[in-house]
Amino acid sequence: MKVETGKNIQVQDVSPSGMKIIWQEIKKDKLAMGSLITLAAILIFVYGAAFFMDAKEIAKVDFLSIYLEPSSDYWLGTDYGGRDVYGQLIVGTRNSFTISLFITLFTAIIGLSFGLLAGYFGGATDNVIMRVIDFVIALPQLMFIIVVVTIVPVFNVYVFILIMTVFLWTGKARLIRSKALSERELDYIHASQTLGTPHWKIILFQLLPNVSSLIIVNFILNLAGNIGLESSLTFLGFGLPESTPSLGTLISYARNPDVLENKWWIWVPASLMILVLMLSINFVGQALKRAADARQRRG
Amino acid sequence: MTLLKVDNLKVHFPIRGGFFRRVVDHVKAVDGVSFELQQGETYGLVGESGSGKSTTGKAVVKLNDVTSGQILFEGRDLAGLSRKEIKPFRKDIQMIFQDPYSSLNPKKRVLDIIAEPLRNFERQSPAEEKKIVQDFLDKVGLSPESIHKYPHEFSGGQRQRIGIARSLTLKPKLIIADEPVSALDVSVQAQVLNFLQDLQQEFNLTYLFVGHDLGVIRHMCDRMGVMYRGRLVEEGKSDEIYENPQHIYTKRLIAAIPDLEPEVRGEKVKLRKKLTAEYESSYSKFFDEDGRAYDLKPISSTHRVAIL
Amino acid sequence: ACSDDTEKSSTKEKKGKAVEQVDASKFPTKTTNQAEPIKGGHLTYGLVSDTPFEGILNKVFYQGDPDNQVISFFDEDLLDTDENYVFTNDGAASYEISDDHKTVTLTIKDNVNWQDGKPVTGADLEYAYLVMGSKDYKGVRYDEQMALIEGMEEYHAGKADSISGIKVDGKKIIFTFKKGNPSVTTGLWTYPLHKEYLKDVPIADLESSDKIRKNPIGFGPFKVKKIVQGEAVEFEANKDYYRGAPKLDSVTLKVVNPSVVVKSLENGDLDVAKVLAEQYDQAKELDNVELLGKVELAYSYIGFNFGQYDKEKEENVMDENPKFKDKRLRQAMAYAINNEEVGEKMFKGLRFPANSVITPNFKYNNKDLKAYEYNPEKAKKLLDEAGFVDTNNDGIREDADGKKFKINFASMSGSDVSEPLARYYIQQWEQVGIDVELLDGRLHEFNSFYDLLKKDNDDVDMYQAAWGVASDPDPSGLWSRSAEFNYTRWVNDKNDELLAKGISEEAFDDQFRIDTYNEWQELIHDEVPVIPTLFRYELAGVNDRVTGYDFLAGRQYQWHNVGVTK
Amino acid sequence: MNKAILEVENLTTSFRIGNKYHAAVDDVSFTVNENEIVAVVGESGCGKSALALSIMQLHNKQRTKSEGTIHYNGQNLITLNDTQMNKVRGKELGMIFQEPLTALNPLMTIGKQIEENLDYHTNLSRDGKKKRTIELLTQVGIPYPERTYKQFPHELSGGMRQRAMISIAIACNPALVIADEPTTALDVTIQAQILDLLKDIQSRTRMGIILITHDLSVVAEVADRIIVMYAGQVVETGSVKEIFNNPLHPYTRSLLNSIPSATHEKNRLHVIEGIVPSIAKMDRVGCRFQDRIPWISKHAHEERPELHEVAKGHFVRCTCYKEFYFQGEGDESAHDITQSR
Amino acid sequence: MWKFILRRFLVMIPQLFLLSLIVFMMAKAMPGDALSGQELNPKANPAELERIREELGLNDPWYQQYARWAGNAVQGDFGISYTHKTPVMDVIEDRLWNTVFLALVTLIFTYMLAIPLGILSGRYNDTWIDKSVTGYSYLGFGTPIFIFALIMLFIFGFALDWFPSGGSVDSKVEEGTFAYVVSKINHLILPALSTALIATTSTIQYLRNEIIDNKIKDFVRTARSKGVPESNVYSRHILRNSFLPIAAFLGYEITGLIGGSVIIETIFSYPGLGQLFLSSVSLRDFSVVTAIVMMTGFATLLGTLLSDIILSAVDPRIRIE
Ligand SMILES: Nc1ncnc2c1ncn2[C@@H]1O[C@H](COP(=O)(O)OP(=O)(O)OP(=O)(O)O)[C@@H](O)[C@H]1O
Ligand SMILES: Nc1ncnc2c1ncn2[C@@H]1O[C@H](COP(=O)(O)OP(=O)(O)OP(=O)(O)O)[C@@H](O)[C@H]1O
Ligand SMILES: [Mg+2]
Ligand SMILES: [Mg+2]
Repeated sequence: MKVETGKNIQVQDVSPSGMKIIWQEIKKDKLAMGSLITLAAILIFVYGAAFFMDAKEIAKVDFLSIYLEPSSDYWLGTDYGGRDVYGQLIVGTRNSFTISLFITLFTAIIGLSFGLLAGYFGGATDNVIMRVIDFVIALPQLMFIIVVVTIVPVFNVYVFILIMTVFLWTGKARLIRSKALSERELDYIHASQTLGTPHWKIILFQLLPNVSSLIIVNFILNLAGNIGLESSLTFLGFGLPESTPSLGTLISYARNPDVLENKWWIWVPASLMILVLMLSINFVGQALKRAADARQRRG
Repeated sequence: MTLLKVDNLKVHFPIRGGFFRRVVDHVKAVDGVSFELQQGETYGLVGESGSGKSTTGKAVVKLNDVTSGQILFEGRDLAGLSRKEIKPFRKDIQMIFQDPYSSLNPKKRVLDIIAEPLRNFERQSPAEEKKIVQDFLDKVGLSPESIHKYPHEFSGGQRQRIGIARSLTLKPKLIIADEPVSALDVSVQAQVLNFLQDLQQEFNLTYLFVGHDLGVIRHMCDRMGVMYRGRLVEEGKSDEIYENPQHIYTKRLIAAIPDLEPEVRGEKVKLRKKLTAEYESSYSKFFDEDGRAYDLKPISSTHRVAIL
Repeated sequence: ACSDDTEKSSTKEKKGKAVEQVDASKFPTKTTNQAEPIKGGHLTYGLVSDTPFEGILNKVFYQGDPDNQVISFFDEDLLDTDENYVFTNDGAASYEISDDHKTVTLTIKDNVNWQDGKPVTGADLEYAYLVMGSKDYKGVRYDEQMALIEGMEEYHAGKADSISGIKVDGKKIIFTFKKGNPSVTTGLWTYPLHKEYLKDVPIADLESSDKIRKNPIGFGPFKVKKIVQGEAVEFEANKDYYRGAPKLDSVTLKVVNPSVVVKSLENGDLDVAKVLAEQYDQAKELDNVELLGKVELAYSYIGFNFGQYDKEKEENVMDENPKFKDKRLRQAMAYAINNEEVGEKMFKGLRFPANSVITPNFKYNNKDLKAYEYNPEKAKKLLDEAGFVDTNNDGIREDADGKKFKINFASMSGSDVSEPLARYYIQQWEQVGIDVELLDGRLHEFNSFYDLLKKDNDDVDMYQAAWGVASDPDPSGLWSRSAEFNYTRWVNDKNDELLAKGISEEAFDDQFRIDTYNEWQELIHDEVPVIPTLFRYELAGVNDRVTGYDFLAGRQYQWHNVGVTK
Repeated sequence: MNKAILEVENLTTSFRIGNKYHAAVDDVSFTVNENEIVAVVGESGCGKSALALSIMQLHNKQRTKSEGTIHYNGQNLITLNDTQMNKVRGKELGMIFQEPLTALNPLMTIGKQIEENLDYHTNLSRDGKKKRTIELLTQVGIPYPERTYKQFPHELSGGMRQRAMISIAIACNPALVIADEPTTALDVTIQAQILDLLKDIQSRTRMGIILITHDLSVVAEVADRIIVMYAGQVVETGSVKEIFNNPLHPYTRSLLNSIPSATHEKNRLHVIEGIVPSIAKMDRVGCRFQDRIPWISKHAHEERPELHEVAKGHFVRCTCYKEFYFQGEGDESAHDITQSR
Repeated sequence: MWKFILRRFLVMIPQLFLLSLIVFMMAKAMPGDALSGQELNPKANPAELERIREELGLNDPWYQQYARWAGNAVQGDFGISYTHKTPVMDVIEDRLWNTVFLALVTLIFTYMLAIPLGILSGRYNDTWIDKSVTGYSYLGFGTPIFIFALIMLFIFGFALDWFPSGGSVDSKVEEGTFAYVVSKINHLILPALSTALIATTSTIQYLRNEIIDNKIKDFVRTARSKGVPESNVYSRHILRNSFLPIAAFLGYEITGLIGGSVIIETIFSYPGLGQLFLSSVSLRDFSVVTAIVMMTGFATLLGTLLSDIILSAVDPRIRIE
């Protein structure tokens, strides 16, 4: 039996627009604010510095400076190839972040497209898309990725992003589908239908803006989650080549117990960088999440 | 003049189940409903929750697929039309939704909300469009500056008026109002009801008014139909039905309306008890073995009842 | 942390024989503990591997080296070898080669018995040949040398039920070869199968049978007591071992991950384990562990691509006009790299420049040859001479026709240093003006890498790889015109001739063989179809309570000598 | 005169919003007697639920502040700690919530949820509790109590759920039941049944009932006394007859006039301008209703509006009622209503 | 219920079929084969290798190989592992159990940590307890598991030497004895704990949010209005409802652990499926690779089914008929 919505309407305050709420929420939350600043600082610095750095120089093997401790020449010492860890950290941070960004972006786009289609049309469309998603989810992902990595002839950042995207879009699609499913039952969608608005317009201009906060929050949180993504693959030996240094490359040098125990400068800064990036993105994401959910808002 | 004629309308929703999610049964949400709307009148549909009122209304605007039956709008059958074919009729038939909160896209400004139908049917310059929207806002009693606001910046009643303005922009002939006030506080409800009446006069609108509050229906409607389990059990002039209900379900429904006069409450309790007893004893007079109401039979020129 | 040189010289301890063999030896090969081993001693051996051992505990069938290490505790070949991997008569059997070099007679010693008490007989060794030659056998041990035994090919083809060239007489077994081949003194298969025990199992099922996997019976110093599949094996002493009861009562072999070896040695979890180069720094700091070292039977090299393998003709064919046609170009590339430094710095002295493609632990290694030394000036000069000059002043040399000259270099992933090493080479070549690029921008995983080489992928101009070599010094398998493994596809008449000479009957005369191979090595050195880059040391960490452990090359069967003193 | 069960005096309940406390219930006083139904009416957001929850002491202590006294059975509920209050809640005071689906634990059977009340306030045996539960279910008119006992909330219809909710509230024969919009979610026919049921139970147990609703016709149907609330304050109170026959406060009159009555002619309905101010934005000086009747002169309002007793037991806040008239033609119909009674 | 399960199994068939097809083609697409490794041995005879390839059918077109393989796989025969020379199922069996034990113990640790911490953090949200628990879970979120596991290994496996540093059981103890069980568990603790300490953080957060959500539900207020003491409000109402989604997640969690075992098994040299998978990939032991992927895929499907069944068991609103 359907229950009447009844009269449980609260008289609402005139509330500010989305961006303002987000900004206010971040301002309220010192942690989020600090995180945002930290994040911005790191990114500006890293992208800026990496731009001026000579990638070749960083990758240059130098036997005279193997495993040097941090010094004024090498701020963070060198690795077993005599390569500057600091430079690798900068470029690695940039690479890891860029990878994470693009994976998140592509998964968002794919997940969004399929999620919206499945959610909006429901029925057979939904069924087909959900079966595909179920299938991809049932794949043992890490194992599959390892196999794929061994198959692809060329393995670089783009290929990596592509492979990860293939496996990671499903979660988003599911999330957005369920939101879209509930959203399409709302009368504003019905209204648009009775007003003669074509489906594609409804999906793009009515549905999409209403799942956007969900997407943004999820995007940010995934961005944090995806930063460490390549590190475990690198650890297993299926990561990107060392010529494309990433945070994972530096961290997985710690596989060698000698490095882990005695050469902290190689892996600790990268680990901290991952931690700091993930946390600060995450904190910003949490604040956004609160902003998106009126019930949790602090202000 | 008959604007809308619904003839033996059936809307069945499939229930899926079993091995391959085949359709095993149907919810007969609307199961053979027929009524007519004259130009300029307000026709009410009442009934308890789940009786198929909304489904009927939505079928008319093609939000639901019609299983069988005809929906004749100005003599043309809408039931079998495809999405494309239906588009021209969208201008003529509009809908007002129950919940003013969910029926307006929270992410859109009022301008975009009200202009949406215009953009679908007519090409206008932004300035013209703005002008039209502001005119309508004025008609529904909202200030022209409102176009840049978002729905959440309005009260429930104001929002409902925005929804109404949106449905008016295409100058429809028929408006389906699905419980347009049941989400509103009494005081706000009054505002919207008054306003709907004003518009009807101004634009010579025809309303199909769906509701469960008999006070509201009686207040608004010239004629009404009482629905029960997907079927009409009684139809006629509002007064006829209130003063002289014939079907046992209608009687119970009316007896259940709380009365504003505290003095009569003792009698009403007794009346309700009596009707409950009657309902049980005379069940077969009103329903067949399957519990389905009989077809409507005229008992006067305007009044029809589903009895044996 | 980088100045290991002083460290190394202090551990430098030259021991009699080792010095004769390997001039560059920096490591002791024998434990120094001379104390009397205690009774009932127990030793833990670390099998260094990041994967479990497969558990195919028989030399006829095993595939991975981990299994081989397990086998060496409880089973042996019948013939032992000396430091040059030449058979001796010290082992379970003695051998005799006929004057015409065509028959070899093995006589198994009387007290050599399987661990179930049954004597090891000639029939057991014959059975091994019957199995390996059988159609049902899916292993890879059937090789060219076996095919030289009379009747072996017929048997292998299924045309005969037995091998006519193998005669058994109790503890004696006589092989007859179609032609004499000096490789028999190093490469003859002398590992028997316990026929009595195994004969009921169809050959096709042997490799998966419990008799081989769970309850293997050998005639080595220890008996398998218990196997935890893939992880560990418990051994107990075989008191009836033909060389006398072992000094240890029991041995535990367990798989240890390379990354924890040093730690496990340090805290005494392991008594003996191999130590990887990456952890050398850490290992040499340990007080309770002695590091032993020997030169591995392997060399790394940089190969040039000259052509392809013609499947039809079953031989290698050089291109009409290969990229590396000019010898001077190849030499220049060899001069451009500093292997001395690579070995010292990158491998912490655990690798050293290779002067040849025959490893220095063989007497056949040409001691007179000097490895190409780092000499960029000479490299540039050679390049100039060969016409490789920078015509457009971009710092990169164009080829003799003035066209752009670019080399695709393939290298294999594997150890931590693989990538910097590849980068280093590229860097060095760039310094002399040769544009080299890493194929696909990354290292190739082992399988993909060899897939490229095997299929003669045209994108590979040059590659870096390594060969592990067998105890048989004959290089034909990798160098002959018909060798499929000759991945450079380099063919040369002189080469063919010398290789044939090296395994001719005359080569039973050792000096003749040495001379032949010296000449061959000179040819290679001069022609540079490959640049031999590095030889390597293999290290073992041994707890100082262990006595009698000898890490020297060739000394496989010595576990009965090992004891513990604490 | 029945004896008083609950006496609320000067109750003020404030919520913390940001760093400030804002009163949602502002200085409310009233009494509930035995066998009496006191209705609390008012628009959405006027503080009805806040009042109910204050009596039950169910507000989140960290974010809410209650002042004044709530006398029940010789104790001031506001001063009780949780343990003491738990002895009162469920046993002496029962509560019925508006939305029976969400107010019932979806994972517990109906029987268990009713029994839970008995667990803490009686020492009946297991069988005893079950017997009592079945008895309660029968009492509230559930047709198959044995079966319903084992069912989960989602398996019942709305009316059935509300009946189950009522059995929870009356399980321990409380002296007072607070029903917060018990019928808003229900169809009219079922609403009538539930209201009849409450009356019926009351006639047997003589409990007091506080009925919270926004629907004046429901009040007319069942209540003995009415408290009309506006913006956290009581604006008018009196017996049902008194208020329906002689509504005085402009707010009460406006409310009555805006109801489209099933039993009356099609008139233009009265519209109350504006909306109930939110508690954070509320103007707390002067008459809170004055913004919504701007055509009434400011001077008609008291500076500090107080409740005036205009007849026995009939109180009206502020003096503006004296000068109030409906704007425009609307006042005819208003006249109509008041005259017709 | 049985009908439902049967139907789900029927639906699995096409999924498994598709999975097998993809897995098989991918395995074949990997460069090299099981014999490539032998080619490093200069004494190996290329012609001989070719003969074996032919014999093993490695030279047939892929669809023939697939048909053969699938035909056997349907009967539970995944072929012979080339490197282990024994039926794949035998190779997998021991490892599978090891991995399953590891997953179970990890799961137990995960919940042992998550439940009390999640409850504390949710119940006393915004207090210092909550803040420290949340801080911990953020740290867990940002720490790469392998670094953490390595550090754990070095501290507890070596520096303190409390736990064994590798393997699944001490080779000296007799199978079937009590000591054997103890040894097995002893080997599990460190890897399981390392995973749990990191993996638990998402469960903690999940539980915390569920509790915070449920705390303000209407039925909780109803319970309070009945006079239910606070502790019972939690135990009987809030917690039960909060555990619901977590219980439902159990199935996924187990399969996630089995599928994700690669890293942790590598670090702790724990002979399980993940480690076997890695070595089989590098040795191109296709029959093992495909079998492991198929089994993990199947396990995942079972896990989803399990989750649905659990959910219907704990949530009366979802009934599977
Ligand atoms: N899309 C749908 N799929 C399946 N069943 C449906 C669907 N829409 C409505 N129904 C069912 O059809 C019946 C009639 O529903 P409808 O919404 O028309 O009732 P109503 O009279 O408008 O009730 P209410 O007063 O609660 O709005 C109900 O039993 C409902 O559950
Ligand atoms: N927990 C809370 N925190 C802050 N403000 C609150 C809280 N609960 C209610 N309010 C505010 O207090 C005022 C009174 O709310 P209350 O729920 O009592 O209204 P009501 O009369 O019951 O309305 P309805 O008819 O919609 O149930 C409203 O303005 C509401 O926004
Ligand atoms: Mg409806
Ligand atoms: Mg309320």
